[in-house]
Amino acid sequence: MNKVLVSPSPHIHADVSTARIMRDVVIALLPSVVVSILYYGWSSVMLLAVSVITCILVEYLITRFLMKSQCTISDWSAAVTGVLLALNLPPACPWWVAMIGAIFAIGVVKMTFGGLGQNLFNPAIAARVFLLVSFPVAMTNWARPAGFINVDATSGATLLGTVKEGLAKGDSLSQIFAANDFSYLQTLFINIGGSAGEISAIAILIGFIYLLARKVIRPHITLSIWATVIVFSGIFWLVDLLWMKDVMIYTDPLFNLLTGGLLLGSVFMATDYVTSPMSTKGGIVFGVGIGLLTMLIRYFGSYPEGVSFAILIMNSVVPLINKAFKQKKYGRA
Amino acid sequence: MEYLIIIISAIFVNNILLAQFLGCCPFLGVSNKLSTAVGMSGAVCFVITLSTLVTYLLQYYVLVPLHIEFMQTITFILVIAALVQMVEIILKKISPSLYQALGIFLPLITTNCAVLGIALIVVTKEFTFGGDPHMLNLAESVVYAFASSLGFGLAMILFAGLREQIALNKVPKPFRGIPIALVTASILAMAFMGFSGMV
Amino acid sequence: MAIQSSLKNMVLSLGVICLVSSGLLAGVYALTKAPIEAAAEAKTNNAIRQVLPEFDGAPELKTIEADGRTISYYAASKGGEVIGYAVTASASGFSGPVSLMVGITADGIVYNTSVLSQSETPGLGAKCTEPAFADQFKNLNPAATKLAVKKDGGDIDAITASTITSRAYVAAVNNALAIYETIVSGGVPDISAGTEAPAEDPAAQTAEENK
Amino acid sequence: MGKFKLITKGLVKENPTFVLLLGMCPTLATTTSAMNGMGMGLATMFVLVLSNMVISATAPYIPDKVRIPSYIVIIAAFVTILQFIMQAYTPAMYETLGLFIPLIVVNCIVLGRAEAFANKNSVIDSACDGIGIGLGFTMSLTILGLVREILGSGSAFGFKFIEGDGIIAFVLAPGAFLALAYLIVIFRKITKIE
Amino acid sequence: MKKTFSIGGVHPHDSKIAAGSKIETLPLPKTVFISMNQHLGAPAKPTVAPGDRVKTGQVIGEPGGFISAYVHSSVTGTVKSVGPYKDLAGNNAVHVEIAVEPDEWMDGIDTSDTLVKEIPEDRQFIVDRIKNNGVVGLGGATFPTHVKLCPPPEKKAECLILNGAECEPYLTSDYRIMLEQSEKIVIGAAIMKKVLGVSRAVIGIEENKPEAIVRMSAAVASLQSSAKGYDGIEVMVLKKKYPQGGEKQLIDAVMHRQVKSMGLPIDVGAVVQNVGTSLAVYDAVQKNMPLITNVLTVTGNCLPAGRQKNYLFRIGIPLSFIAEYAGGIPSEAVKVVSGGPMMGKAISNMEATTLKGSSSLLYLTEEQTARKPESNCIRCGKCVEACPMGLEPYLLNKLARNNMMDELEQNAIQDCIECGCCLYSCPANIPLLDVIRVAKGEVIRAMRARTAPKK
Amino acid sequence: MTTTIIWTIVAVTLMGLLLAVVLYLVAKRFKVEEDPRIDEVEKVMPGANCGGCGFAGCRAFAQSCVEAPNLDNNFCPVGGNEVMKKVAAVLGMEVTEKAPMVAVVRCNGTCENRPKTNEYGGYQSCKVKAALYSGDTACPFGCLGCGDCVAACQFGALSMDPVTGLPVVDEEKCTGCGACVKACPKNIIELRNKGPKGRRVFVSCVNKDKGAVARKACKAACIGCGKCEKECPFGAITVENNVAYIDFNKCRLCRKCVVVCPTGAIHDVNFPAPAQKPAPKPAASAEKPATGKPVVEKPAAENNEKN
Amino acid sequence: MAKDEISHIGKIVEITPEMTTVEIISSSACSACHAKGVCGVSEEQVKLIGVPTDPYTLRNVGDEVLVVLRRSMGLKAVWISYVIPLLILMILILSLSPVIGHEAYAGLIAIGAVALYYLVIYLLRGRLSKDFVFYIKNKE
Ligand SMILES: Cc1cc2nc3c(=O)[nH]c(=O)nc-3n(C[C@H](O)[C@H](O)[C@H](O)COP(=O)(O)O)c2cc1C
Ligand SMILES: Cc1cc2nc3c(=O)[nH]c(=O)nc-3n(C[C@H](O)[C@H](O)[C@H](O)COP(=O)(O)O)c2cc1C
Ligand SMILES: Cc1cc2nc3c(=O)[nH]c(=O)nc-3n(C[C@H](O)[C@H](O)[C@H](O)COP(=O)(O)O)c2cc1C
Ligand SMILES: Cc1cc2nc3c(=O)[nH]c(=O)nc-3n(C[C@H](O)[C@H](O)[C@H](O)CO)c2cc1C
Ligand code: SF4
Ligand code: SF4
Ligand code: SF4
Ligand code: SF4
Ligand code: FES
Repeated sequence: MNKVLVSPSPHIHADVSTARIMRDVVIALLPSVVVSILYYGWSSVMLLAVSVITCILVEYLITRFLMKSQCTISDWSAAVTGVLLALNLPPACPWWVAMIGAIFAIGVVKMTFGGLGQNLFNPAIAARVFLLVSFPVAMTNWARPAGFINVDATSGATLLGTVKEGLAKGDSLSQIFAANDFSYLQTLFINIGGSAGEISAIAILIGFIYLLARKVIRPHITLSIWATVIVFSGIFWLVDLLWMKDVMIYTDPLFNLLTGGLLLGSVFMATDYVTSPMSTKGGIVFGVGIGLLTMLIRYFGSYPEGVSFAILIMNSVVPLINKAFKQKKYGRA
Repeated sequence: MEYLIIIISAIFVNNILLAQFLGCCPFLGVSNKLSTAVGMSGAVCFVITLSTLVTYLLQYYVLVPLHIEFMQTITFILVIAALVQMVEIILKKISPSLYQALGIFLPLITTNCAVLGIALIVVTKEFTFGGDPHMLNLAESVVYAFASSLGFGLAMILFAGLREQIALNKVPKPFRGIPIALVTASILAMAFMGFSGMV
Repeated sequence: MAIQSSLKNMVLSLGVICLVSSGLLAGVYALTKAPIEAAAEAKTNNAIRQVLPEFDGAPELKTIEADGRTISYYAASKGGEVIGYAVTASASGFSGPVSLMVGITADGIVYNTSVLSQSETPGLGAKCTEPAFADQFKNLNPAATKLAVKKDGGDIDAITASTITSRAYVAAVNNALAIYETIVSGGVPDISAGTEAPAEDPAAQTAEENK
Repeated sequence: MGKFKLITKGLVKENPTFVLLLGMCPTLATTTSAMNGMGMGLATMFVLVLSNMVISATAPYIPDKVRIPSYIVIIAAFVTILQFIMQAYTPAMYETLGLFIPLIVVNCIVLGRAEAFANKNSVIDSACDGIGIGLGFTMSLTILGLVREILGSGSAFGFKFIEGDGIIAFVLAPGAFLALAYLIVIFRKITKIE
Repeated sequence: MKKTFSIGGVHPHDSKIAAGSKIETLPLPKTVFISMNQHLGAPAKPTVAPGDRVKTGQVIGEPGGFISAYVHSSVTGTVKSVGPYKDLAGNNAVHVEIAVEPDEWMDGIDTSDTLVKEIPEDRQFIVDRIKNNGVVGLGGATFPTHVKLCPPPEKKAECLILNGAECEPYLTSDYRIMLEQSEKIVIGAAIMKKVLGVSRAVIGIEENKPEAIVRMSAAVASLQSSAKGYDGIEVMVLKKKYPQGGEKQLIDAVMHRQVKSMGLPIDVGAVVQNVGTSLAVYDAVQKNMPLITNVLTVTGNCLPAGRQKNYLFRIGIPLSFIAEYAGGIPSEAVKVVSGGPMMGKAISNMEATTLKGSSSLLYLTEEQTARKPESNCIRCGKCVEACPMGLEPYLLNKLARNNMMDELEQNAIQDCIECGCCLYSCPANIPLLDVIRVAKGEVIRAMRARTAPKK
Repeated sequence: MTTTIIWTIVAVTLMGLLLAVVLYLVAKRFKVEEDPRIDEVEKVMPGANCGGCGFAGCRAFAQSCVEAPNLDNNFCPVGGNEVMKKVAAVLGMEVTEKAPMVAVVRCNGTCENRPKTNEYGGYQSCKVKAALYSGDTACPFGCLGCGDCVAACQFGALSMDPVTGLPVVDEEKCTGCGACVKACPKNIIELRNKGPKGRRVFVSCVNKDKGAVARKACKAACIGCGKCEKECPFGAITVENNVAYIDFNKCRLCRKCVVVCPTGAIHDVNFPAPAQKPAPKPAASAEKPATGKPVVEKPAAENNEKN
Repeated sequence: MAKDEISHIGKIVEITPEMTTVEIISSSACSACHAKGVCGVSEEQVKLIGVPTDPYTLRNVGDEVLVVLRRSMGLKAVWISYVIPLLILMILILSLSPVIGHEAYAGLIAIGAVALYYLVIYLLRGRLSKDFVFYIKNKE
């Protein structure tokens, strides 16, 4: 016995670590990353690189020179933020927008609160919203850069945007869909028009399954978001379908589920540990809140896409949810 | 329907705190504890709504007929101050124990930008709720005041929750206290922009 | 503090303070009343001068009945001849009314527009005051130009990311034109036509949606 | 305390915005540009100096119980006078600052100074104090406005130095909170005042 | 459906590598040190002085209070000293030092091997025997057993639960006695059942000990068929999940009842006893044998297979002697733990002696046991999911570090059973339990002070 | 115009009068009077709100000063006599000067004197460590070295010496508030009279083990041999439980005990180094507090330079 | 301190066999603010609270104690004194203004109704005071 170690119990530890969890999230994001690079080519590579490198660099510089604390970049969380931010940007957006977003995400939203685990808002989402508010033009420019494989998708605009625009013009859904030859198959595999990470529902779902299998996340938040979106849009859609068949203005549930950032947001962003509630019940409330707000913003707001705002708003309710919905305690009513 | 628009607009879209910056002092000062924030919100709602009602009447039935609209500022602030004090006296008179309970629970309510601000907005600003720009009538004014104060309460309560959580975290030293509260408010304001265009 | 807080003292001192300050106020009011009115008038006149070609003297404030409402406008004349009308008109923008002064020459050309008040978002809708956008309405012939933003099939370039404001601006100009029509026709103007829309007028639908 | 010191302490040591954190509403609301910030600052200073002087002169004759209401009346009177003057001579600024001019009445800086300083000090000292604090407030609002204008619109005091827009968020509400937060931190770092 | 408790829990690898080793009897050293502080509650008061000669089984310490127990000499010999001696945590405690001579048993102790199945009728006689023979709980807390068996009259016991969960990894002593002494354990259970006047006794065993389940079931069956007083005893198979053996969890698993906060098992009609305690009860009642031996596992991944041992030891043998006898401490080991890896105590002083409750010498390597540097809580909720009491360890940790006593109490820190599940599962390596344990102590102290009768 | 002016005056005055009446009623209902002197006293307080005085904070202390008939029972350890004089001046009362106190670390188990026997791997907190076991050395009484005391000190007067592993008190900064005393689970820190010119003599050990055991654990331990007790001409030293204690009220700083102690457990601080020409040396203590270090170990040269 | 209590520091000013009177200082919203020392507006009011005397504890005039109230009672107090009148106000105005021709009357009636409401709870004050029972705890 060369040295004697003494510490309080327990003396063993499960094989888990923050870095491993975060690495798993990055792995789960890989399918979406690959698809986005395939479809959007170098511009997507560029966004990813700028975003990830800036995130890591900012975290490094802040921990090193401003906080003078232990450097935390090795825990991979900055990388997760970087990848998610890049996947949330329009593929044609200029690199400096990604850079400002990354600086905001890490520098403002994460580090000012004390770094990993201390932030109240999801850094990638907050940064995306910040960019959306700050650079409305760049952030809604859905032009389609050339990718490594070519898909013939005619329009660059997002489906949700197209629908909203069309409705504003007074067209009905059927006209809009006809004009844009929309198909569900398309959204499942290649949802061209939209953020880099939203292209393929399948890629996101693969990541979801991976995260579940690795027990990184539990499904309750994601599923409750989906359920809420389906129920909410289902009601509007059915009412529309039954009574206003000709001038339908509410899109169907599947459309709402598959388009826009809903899948990406519900799988990767709403599930962020740091900014979601602790208990299962709380998580479900959180998910329902996100689903509702998303649909409200989509239907009635001026932004075509509501997931980011919904998540950010619900982030601010998390402390209250954590207070109201606690884990069931042993031996207490 | 029009009231609904006013309510949504005042609570979410044009939140008095997060979009119009009225009542920042209590927002930053009293929002440390959740329970106080909740109580405070209830009380502030009443004060704001009542003040707006009274100043509305004052504006349209005293100042305007007398052609002294320019006395708005001074008369409003006096009336509001008197009103707040009067409510306290009345409560005290009504039931000392009730009054005592409030005293333990709440800080005193003093007038602040929010109270005077809403009273002034109502009589000076044109709104477009439900169509053409117009001045609000009494019912609309009261609903607007009530909804604004609800928005104030909502922001206070959310913020109190967030701050209770911040209090447990290791915020870097220079940011402790007000700066981190402001950063939080900033992101909260950004989140609320998601409601924009809803009315 | 030297003075005791008795009822008499309190009432007295506060009374005196009120008396004095209200007196002072009334005085200053009397003094500034004229300049304030002048400033307000100057503002209107400036706006009118900006939106109409050169004219003589002060523009004439006129009113016209429409829909039971009274609408006021300014008629400017040069050499005794009416050369144009300045009409105020507004429409709902993104965060409140966008209110314009629209100058229309006697021959029905929109000479120029000027924003009287707006509360649109700085950096977005607030850009409607900038020449890049507003100059599209200089010397505009409503007969030759389709008064609607491009998105709605018109000829006006919207401010980037601020279609709502742009629509409001266009709608306000259309309103002004409608008023002008009534003025020249002497009949009852169809104000609602501006806002409530012949169905093909897309600008109107925005206004509708905003309700 | 020397008059000079009375004036300068408001700039740094007792800076109403960065150190005392008073009058947050106008600070946040009116600083969309440097000019607006400065306008608000000067307007507040006007009321502050005059009310400080009047209050210090009348303080001995005001019973304690009506102290605050008396101050409110005095301050409100000056605010209304300010409104008249601005309406008459700077109508554009008056419109921009809008609601926040009458709200000077409830600005804690004005009332706070009346309570904490003017009612115990001589007229001259109170005037100096008002000038000092007012300058401090004006300075901070101008700086805040400048920062937001530069970042948000790419211009300074109205002079545009980049094409197009800046980071629009800084002209909007979130930017106001954010810029103030960071300025406070920077101010704390530079002056080492807690 | 195998039963288990309803909230939380974790699944560490069970590592029962010493399970196959038969219990061997450990020889005696030259000197033993018998602690007067071997049980929960007041330490015993020594009744011998240096120079006294004592026999095996002779009382050398008497209870120092209501919750306290007798201590007996585990050897025959001469008392060399009575005074402070360092325990395994390096703190001073009163020990009696005895120079060992060949065994000479006290009169009245039955040292034979015959199995006595008949249960004495007189309950007071049983309780006295248990008390006089210094029986304490061997499940970890060493709570004096006679106190537990005499609940206040207003509280009615309904079910005796024998705790054979042994949910801690590595430990195999309970397992071995269940294999080798199954009848005695069942008889012990029947005795306690009798004392408590309950009709039901459940022996809870985790599914990872199939042989023990078989043997214990067989023992129950054979005793039920061959003697009286064994009705209502059953073996219950439990799912493997830590901390199944925690009494609150076991009660939940077996009876589907939950002990309320700060309550005792008896409040829900349960009495939980470890299987080793049951064995000690058998010895004390049927053989008048004081509690001077226990079984201890010497184990650890760094020990070669042949050196994994289960020893029957006499209380008071220095740990270093056992380690030496068992082949020395392996060089890879950096930590020696007395007890399991989840709840055991790290030993800083190998010269300390074995106690009634000693259950293992567990050698852990640096890789297995060294704490990794703490990082920020990522609020992953793994600790919340793991906590068998439904607490929020991450929150308790933060509150404790901010000294927020009221909030700690509101968040039920006093309910923590110190099982270590939270720290075990935290990916950020936050020393949750370290912090919680101390804060819990303070909160409970404050609560006691509050409820203490007013002067 | 005139009517407007008249109405202005009438309206505002009426409203003002209304307010005056309301306020009068308010004033009658709620008697506000907090003694204004409380504010004044609070102003001279250090404002640390440390609670060292035994009150909830500076204001509570100020309040109690104002209400108390005299200041005998109120003392602000942080501000010391200076502040108490100011308080007295505000209130027109007398103060009895209190001897200033300073925190003293009574353990000299440096890494050198007290070899480590194991390595502690848990949460770095003396409280947690003390609850677990005796510590990572053979001495179960000595400093655990996790610095709970350092964290407790609001005034930055304590720091861990990385070489010795023991906390060091900066006499200049220490206010004698006692927060560290409460924080230390081993009761190692004691508040002692600062002494004339900061000179004091104390036993830097709390080990209650028998001499041999103690000695084995730590070279600098007090072994309870009693030599100092016999040597002290003033009866200031008592040996109990194998450890000596010097009563600072009786100690006359003769330093005889220091010389006889076989382990060097008795420390004298701020004395001129032995065999040096007597000279006051206040600067030395400011630069490098001698507490916790036997004076004999102090490099004499350094002291000279400071002189 | 258990979960649902709120407490406030106060000082005993009077003790009779039935009633212990405690003085608490209630400060305005502003005074929770950081700049309290500089800004004088942060009003403080002394409020007196009567608490039934506990015969078993010895307390003296001048003791600092905690006055404790059940938290739900605090919220209830807010509810009774502010929220209910607020609702009355809102409902009346909304329902009356379309009915009554002149909106000013609707406004005045609403204010009158609030006054009436206060009168009613004034009449019920006996019942109320039973609800709001305080007790005293030692500080710390
Ligand atoms: C904070 C914020 C402020 C906005 N301000 C305006 C505005 O002033 N004018 C406007 O037309 N739209 C405004 N918008 C709406 C969006 O920019 C919206 O996307 C746009 O009106 C429609 O997009 P488009 O113009 O590209 O069609 C604002 C949105 C937000 C979130
Ligand atoms: C003060 C005290 C009184 C106890 N009284 C009883 C009792 O009356 N009945 C009982 O069954 N257990 C009693 N216990 C024992 C506990 O319930 C528990 O069994 C013991 O602490 C060991 O539990 P553990 O090994 O799970 O830690 C008592 C424990 C303590 C600390
Ligand atoms: C987390 C935890 C785990 C435990 N695991 C076991 C166990 O595996 N086996 C056991 O007999 N006792 C275990 N105990 C102790 C029991 O709670 C309980 O004290 C014991 O079974 C009572 O019996 P005794 O008085 O005979 O010791 C554990 C206690 C705790 C708190
Ligand atoms: C399941 C999971 C989801 C995450 N989602 C996000 C995310 O949406 N945005 C982000 O910035 N970081 C995300 N992270 C990384 C990390 O939690 C985040 O950076 C913290 O919020 C920083 O404190 C995620 C991590 C995990 C484990
Ligand atoms: S040690 Fe306590 S807090 Fe941690 S999991 Fe176990 S019971 Fe829960
Ligand atoms: S397991 Fe660790 S990181 Fe996860 S919530 Fe608990 S304390 Fe935080
Ligand atoms: S060293 Fe101790 S006594 Fe001295 S100031 Fe610090 S905490 Fe107070
Ligand atoms: S003196 Fe006490 S508190 Fe300070 S480090 Fe040593 S043991 Fe810890
Ligand atoms: S400035 Fe204080 S509330 Fe607005």
